[in-house]
Amino acid sequence: MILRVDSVSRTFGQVQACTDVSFGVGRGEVVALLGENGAGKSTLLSIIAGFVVPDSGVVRVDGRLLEHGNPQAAIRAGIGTAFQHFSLSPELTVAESFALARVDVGEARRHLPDHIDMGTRTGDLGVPEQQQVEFVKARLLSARVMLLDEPTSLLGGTDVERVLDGIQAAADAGIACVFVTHRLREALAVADRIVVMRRGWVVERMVRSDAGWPADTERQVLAAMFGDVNAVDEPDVPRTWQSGPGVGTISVQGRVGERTRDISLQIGQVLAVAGIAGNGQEELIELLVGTTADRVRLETTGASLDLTGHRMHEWVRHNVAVVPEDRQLEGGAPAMSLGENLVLRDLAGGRLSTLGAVSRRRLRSRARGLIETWSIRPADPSVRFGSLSGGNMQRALLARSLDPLPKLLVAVRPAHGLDHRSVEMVRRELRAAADAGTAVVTVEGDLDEALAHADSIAVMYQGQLSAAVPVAHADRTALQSMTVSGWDI
Amino acid sequence: MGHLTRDIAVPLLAVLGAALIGVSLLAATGHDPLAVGEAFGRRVLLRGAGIEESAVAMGPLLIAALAAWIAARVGLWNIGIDGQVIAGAIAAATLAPFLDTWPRESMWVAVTVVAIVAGALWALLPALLRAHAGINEIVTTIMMTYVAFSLGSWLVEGPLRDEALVTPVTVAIDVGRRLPRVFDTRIHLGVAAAVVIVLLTAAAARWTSPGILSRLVGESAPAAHRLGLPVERYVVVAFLVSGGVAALAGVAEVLATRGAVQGDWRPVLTLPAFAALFLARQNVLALLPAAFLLGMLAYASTVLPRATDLAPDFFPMLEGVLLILLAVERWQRPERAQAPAERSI
Amino acid sequence: MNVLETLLQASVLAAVPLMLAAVGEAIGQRSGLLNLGVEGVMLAGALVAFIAVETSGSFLAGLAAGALVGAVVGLLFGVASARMAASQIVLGLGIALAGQGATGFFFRERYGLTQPLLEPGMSRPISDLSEVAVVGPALFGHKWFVYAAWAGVFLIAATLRFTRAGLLLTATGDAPFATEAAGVDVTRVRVAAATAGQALAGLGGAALSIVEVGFFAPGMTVGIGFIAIALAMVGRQDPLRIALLALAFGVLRGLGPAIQLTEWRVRVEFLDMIPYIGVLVLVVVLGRRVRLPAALGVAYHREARP
Amino acid sequence: APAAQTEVDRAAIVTPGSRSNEGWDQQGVDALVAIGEERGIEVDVVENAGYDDITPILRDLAADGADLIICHASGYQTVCPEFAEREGVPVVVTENPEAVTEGLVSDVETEAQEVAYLAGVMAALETSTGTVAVVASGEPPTWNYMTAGFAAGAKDTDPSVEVLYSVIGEAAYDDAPNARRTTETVIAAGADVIFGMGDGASFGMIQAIREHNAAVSQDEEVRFIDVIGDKSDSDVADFLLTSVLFDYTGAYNTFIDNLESGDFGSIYTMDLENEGVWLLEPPIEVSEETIEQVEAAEQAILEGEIDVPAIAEADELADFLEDLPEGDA
Ligand SMILES: Nc1ncnc2c1ncn2[C@@H]1O[C@H](COP(=O)(O)OP(=O)(O)OP(=O)(O)O)[C@@H](O)[C@H]1O
Ligand SMILES: Nc1ncnc2c1ncn2[C@@H]1O[C@H](COP(=O)(O)OP(=O)(O)OP(=O)(O)O)[C@@H](O)[C@H]1O
Ligand SMILES: [Mg+2]
Ligand SMILES: [Mg+2]
Repeated sequence: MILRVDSVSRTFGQVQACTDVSFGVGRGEVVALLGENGAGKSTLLSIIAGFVVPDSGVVRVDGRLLEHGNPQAAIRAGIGTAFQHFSLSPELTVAESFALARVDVGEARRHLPDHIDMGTRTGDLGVPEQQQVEFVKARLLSARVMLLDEPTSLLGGTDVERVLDGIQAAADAGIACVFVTHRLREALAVADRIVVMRRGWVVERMVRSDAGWPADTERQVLAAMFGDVNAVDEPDVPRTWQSGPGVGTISVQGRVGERTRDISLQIGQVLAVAGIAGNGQEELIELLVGTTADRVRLETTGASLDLTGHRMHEWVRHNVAVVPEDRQLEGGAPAMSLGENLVLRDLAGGRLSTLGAVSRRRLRSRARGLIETWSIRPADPSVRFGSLSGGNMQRALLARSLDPLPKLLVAVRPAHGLDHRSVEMVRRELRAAADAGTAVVTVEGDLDEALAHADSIAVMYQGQLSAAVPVAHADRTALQSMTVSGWDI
Repeated sequence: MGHLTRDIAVPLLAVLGAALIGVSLLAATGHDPLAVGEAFGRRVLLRGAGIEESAVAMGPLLIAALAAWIAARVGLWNIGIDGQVIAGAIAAATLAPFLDTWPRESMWVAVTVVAIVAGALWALLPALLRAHAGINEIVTTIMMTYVAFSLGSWLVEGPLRDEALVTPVTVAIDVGRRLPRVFDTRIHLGVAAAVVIVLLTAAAARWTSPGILSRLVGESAPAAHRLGLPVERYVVVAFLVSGGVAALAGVAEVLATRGAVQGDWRPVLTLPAFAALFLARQNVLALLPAAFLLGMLAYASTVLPRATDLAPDFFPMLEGVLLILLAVERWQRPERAQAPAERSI
Repeated sequence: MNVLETLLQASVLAAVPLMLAAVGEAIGQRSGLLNLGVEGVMLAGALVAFIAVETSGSFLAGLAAGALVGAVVGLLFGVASARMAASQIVLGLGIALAGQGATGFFFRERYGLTQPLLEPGMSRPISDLSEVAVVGPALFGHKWFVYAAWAGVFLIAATLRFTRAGLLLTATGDAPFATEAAGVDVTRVRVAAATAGQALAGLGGAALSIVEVGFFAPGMTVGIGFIAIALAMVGRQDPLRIALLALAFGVLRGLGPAIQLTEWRVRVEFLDMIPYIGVLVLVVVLGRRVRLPAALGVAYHREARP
Repeated sequence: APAAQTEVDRAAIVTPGSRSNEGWDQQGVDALVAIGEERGIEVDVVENAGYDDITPILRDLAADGADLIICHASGYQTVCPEFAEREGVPVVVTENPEAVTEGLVSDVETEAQEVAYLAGVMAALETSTGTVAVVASGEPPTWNYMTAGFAAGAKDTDPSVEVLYSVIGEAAYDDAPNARRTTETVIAAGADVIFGMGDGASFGMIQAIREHNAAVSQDEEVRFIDVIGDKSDSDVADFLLTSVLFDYTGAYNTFIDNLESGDFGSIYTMDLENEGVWLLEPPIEVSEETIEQVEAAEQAILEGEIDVPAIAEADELADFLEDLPEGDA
């Protein structure tokens, strides 16, 4: 065994990110580390890479103990890591990024696809390109061990092949590889063994026989990941609803990419904007929430509204709600209490206050009401928002955004990082909001998730937004290819 | 340790630590720490005048610290408080002589309002540059202070000068028309007003919706933006309010303490304001005891040098040591941090 | 020498303390550390350098002492902020206050009521060339330290641009997590940057007391330390840009005395304002281009990112 | 009502700057300390009080039993009378004759322009370049009086002499680096006699001259005329032409006498006649003829034949300097 992890545990607050995790990776072996969101995969890799200090347990490379919490020691021991959120300094060029890590720039060049220019600032690269730079860096830093945390999550087609080939080549060169992915097919393609984690525990280990993986491996892995075989059979919430005709539209006019677009959103429907992160979604969100829009028109059977200029701020505060992707940073103030965070949208929209004055008692009872309805835990409005679990944070943001119902809801990857019961809840609530008369837009990186919760899907690619297709007529493969290589207009 | 215990214990420990360092320095340089301590006790703590003058000294410090707090509320560092104080003082001293015939109460109100506007205007450029061009306010506020010093001097030596006097000073307000004193002490209405303003600010921060939302702007501007809050406007308004509040320290100089602006007057309130702010752990109500403590230190630095043959610089040095200890107090094993990343500048 | 020549020469000399302090501050800023205490560090450097020359008679000893005391303060600042995650702003303001107070206190402790002056002594190695009109004195008529300082700044600029050290600093200030992931110890880089940077600030203080004026007086920096912070930011942490800005600042300040010798009647208060307004104008013109390192002022927590 | 007689056994002085600056602050402190020793009076000194409100200091001094407080800065001209009024403690103010109150406030004025005039005479006679310069650390009245007197003396003696005037900065009393640059500039403009008024900043001027003199031949050396404090036994003596010296002992003694006799509340003007201001005998060699001419001018002033202008205000001073006849240099 080159890499040995023995009884490693780490808790964050009450959450057990890793509990008594042990496994080893031999010379030239590829171990796929699988598990649902929050299972503890990244934490485990970070412990090996020296970024997270375990509460107990040891890591050995070539039999030698690795110092905890020392990334330099890990690198000296021959461990190269590709992080889930990358480890690139946006100010440095691609070449400088390699030079910083003391990696041979010429060799790195050979491993990268041709269209990536070594002189570009990594911050100016597209996110998929950054992911490839991250992978090559990890690969060239790995003398003994290579840790890959979802290195293909943003890639498609030949780029995925290049990464998988790279893993294979590294293994052939005797390097011990740990490969974290949510794409089972990729894991089965390159792994010699599979380790499945759930809630911090290793719950399943599988070895490929000479004949390859047994037929029901996939099913077995999913069962281990989710601990509930039934859930695996039908991961989607059954689509019980009918997409009815819209009862009105909201049109937002403004620039998308180079062109001025008029985006029409149906009240009562869920539109998912699919696409790989970094294709202009940020700009689209700014447009949808009115920050950069030229005009917003609202047409319903009863009323019509036409807004331009500074009245748009009003429109946003009173009629638009956003569930952002980064809950900690964009969702609320981590240092303020849960209760305060729950009433922020009310206050911004002029509710709960009389001429600006607010009653703390009213705030508290309002917060308690939301906590109750949405079963947010802990059910205490005075805890720090930042101390909530990801799922509870998301519940709080949804609670705030959907009560009272906005005219327009923009939710960015609303099910991201949630366990499947929470995912269910999110889908249900989006649906309910639409049914109750809200135009819902989700910005979604995961195509399957988009297909699962939307009425229609549009794709974003390199700043352009495609026409929306009803989910009923959507072709998964066609959409997939649109997200990675665009479409002909 | 609970939050409250910690909020009280930490500043006390820091003060104690600074005092210990002070005592060791005194001993090391051949002074008698006991004699200095005795003089401090007798002149500052036990004399009525000591407490009274400490309270007087607290006034401008409290105002300046509040100005720093307001800017910090939306995530900004107002390092230009001194310039805004000058702006307020000059505005007050310009207007007051023209209102000679007004009842004094109306004169106070008019002068205060105009001075607040002047202080806010002095903060306007840094505020706009920060909000709309993303330019760091530390650079601009520092520069604005130097410009205020020069411009103020010119006004006092030139157009505003009291021709009857040889020394450059603006026309003084009669003692009878200054702010009245509280219970025949030297503590004037301005000090009481400063305390009230701090209480009002604390109330506004807790019981008004802009007060609560401004905290969101400071803690997490992207989140505020996502809620449709006009973040830039919050930043600009808070900075203007900060400048306007700072100007009140200048108003006190003109309406209470001296009755005029002296040509060579250079307020040095910015650094002590931040000392108070951090001593109070950025809690607005805690600014009251923090400013009072620093007021005592300021008073001590004026009377103890003579009594103890210490260089007056000894006391600002202690204040600096206190700040350093307060900074280091926030020590935590970085690799185990649970707190969110510190707010960026 | 005529007035213009003197003005230029004096400006070049006056720029040296400011330039050294600002370049030093910029090194720290590049690594992500914002030290608002430069004023205090400069005063400490000025006092200690003065004492060293006054006792030993050696300018070299004075310069070394000034740099050393700056390095010590920088080391403490670096350890406290990078290792112990103390708030940089609070620390910096504390250092500014403590530095001002401590130098006044210790100067009085040591010299009582006297004001000793240093002998003019430092050599002017190439002053033979200063016969050249107009720019001669400004270019050639200086004490050797002025050339050493400029050479140092060029050396630092080259180091930052062409060596790994520069890459480390930029990466650390921009993305500390990424830097650690590349095998670099961010804490060590920051502590080193703070130490080296504040050593330069201390040296700047020394230049002020022993090279430029030849004595120490409490508060003699009259705000140069704060200007240095501004120039480091406006000069985008680039030593050469900062050096030019410092020079421009020196010329603008030197203009005051010269303009007063002309027929123009300009109040001295307005002359005093020129350099500060100059910086403000520059800031407005540069606008968003005054880019600061992304991690400037932010304590780095290893676990917070991945 | 006539003021009560007060036995003075404790007196205090408050100065804005450092008592070691060999200038304004030190001169006041030294005078009171000397009187204290001579008359057996306890003396309290508060230095570096700055220009903030000094009332707390005054109260502390009063609480310790000060019978007289000298507010040694024209910047204290409003605070001190108000304090005296309120607390009944006699004070001495500077340059504020309006404030004089029987039994409570006396005022000390310095007519230093007369002695500065003599310094101007000497400068005009001693310059070999035909250019002399005034370098000031600010434009307070005390400095302005002397600038005008100096310029008048120089011009009356030799109209062809050029008088340069340069201010380091407003309130730049401690800005030594800038003082040094300013001095270098006027030297470059040809001045070889420099009349410097600067308190702490004076040392910057002195260092500029020292360095200049070290680099040039003897006949190109620049000489310095200092003000207020006597630096003739220091390093400066090598090139110190003369000084306009202030001596507060006469004034302070008079005030103490007044207080003890119940006559407090007057104006004391330090001038040539009462030797409150006087010209230092040149520490360096100066020609007989110069000495004679200076003495003649002194006589003329004392007899009222020469009327030295008294100009306090900066703009007036600028007008005055502009109206002087053109120099030749
Ligand atoms: N620095 C941290 N502070 C607090 N909690 C953390 C921290 N890092 C991870 N956690 C928590 O530890 C648990 C495991 O997280 P981890 O990132 O290892 O999951 P993962 O398996 O990589 O999930 P994903 O598939 O979503 O990447 C989660 O509940 C997460 O919220
Ligand atoms: N930054 C933090 N500071 C303090 N406590 C934290 C922090 N992060 C997590 N916790 C604690 O850990 C608990 C679980 O957090 P985590 O996000 O890992 O939960 P989770 O198991 O992923 O839940 P969910 O499924 O709802 O996302 C929280 O309730 C909180 O008490
Ligand atoms: Mg992960
Ligand atoms: Mg979670």
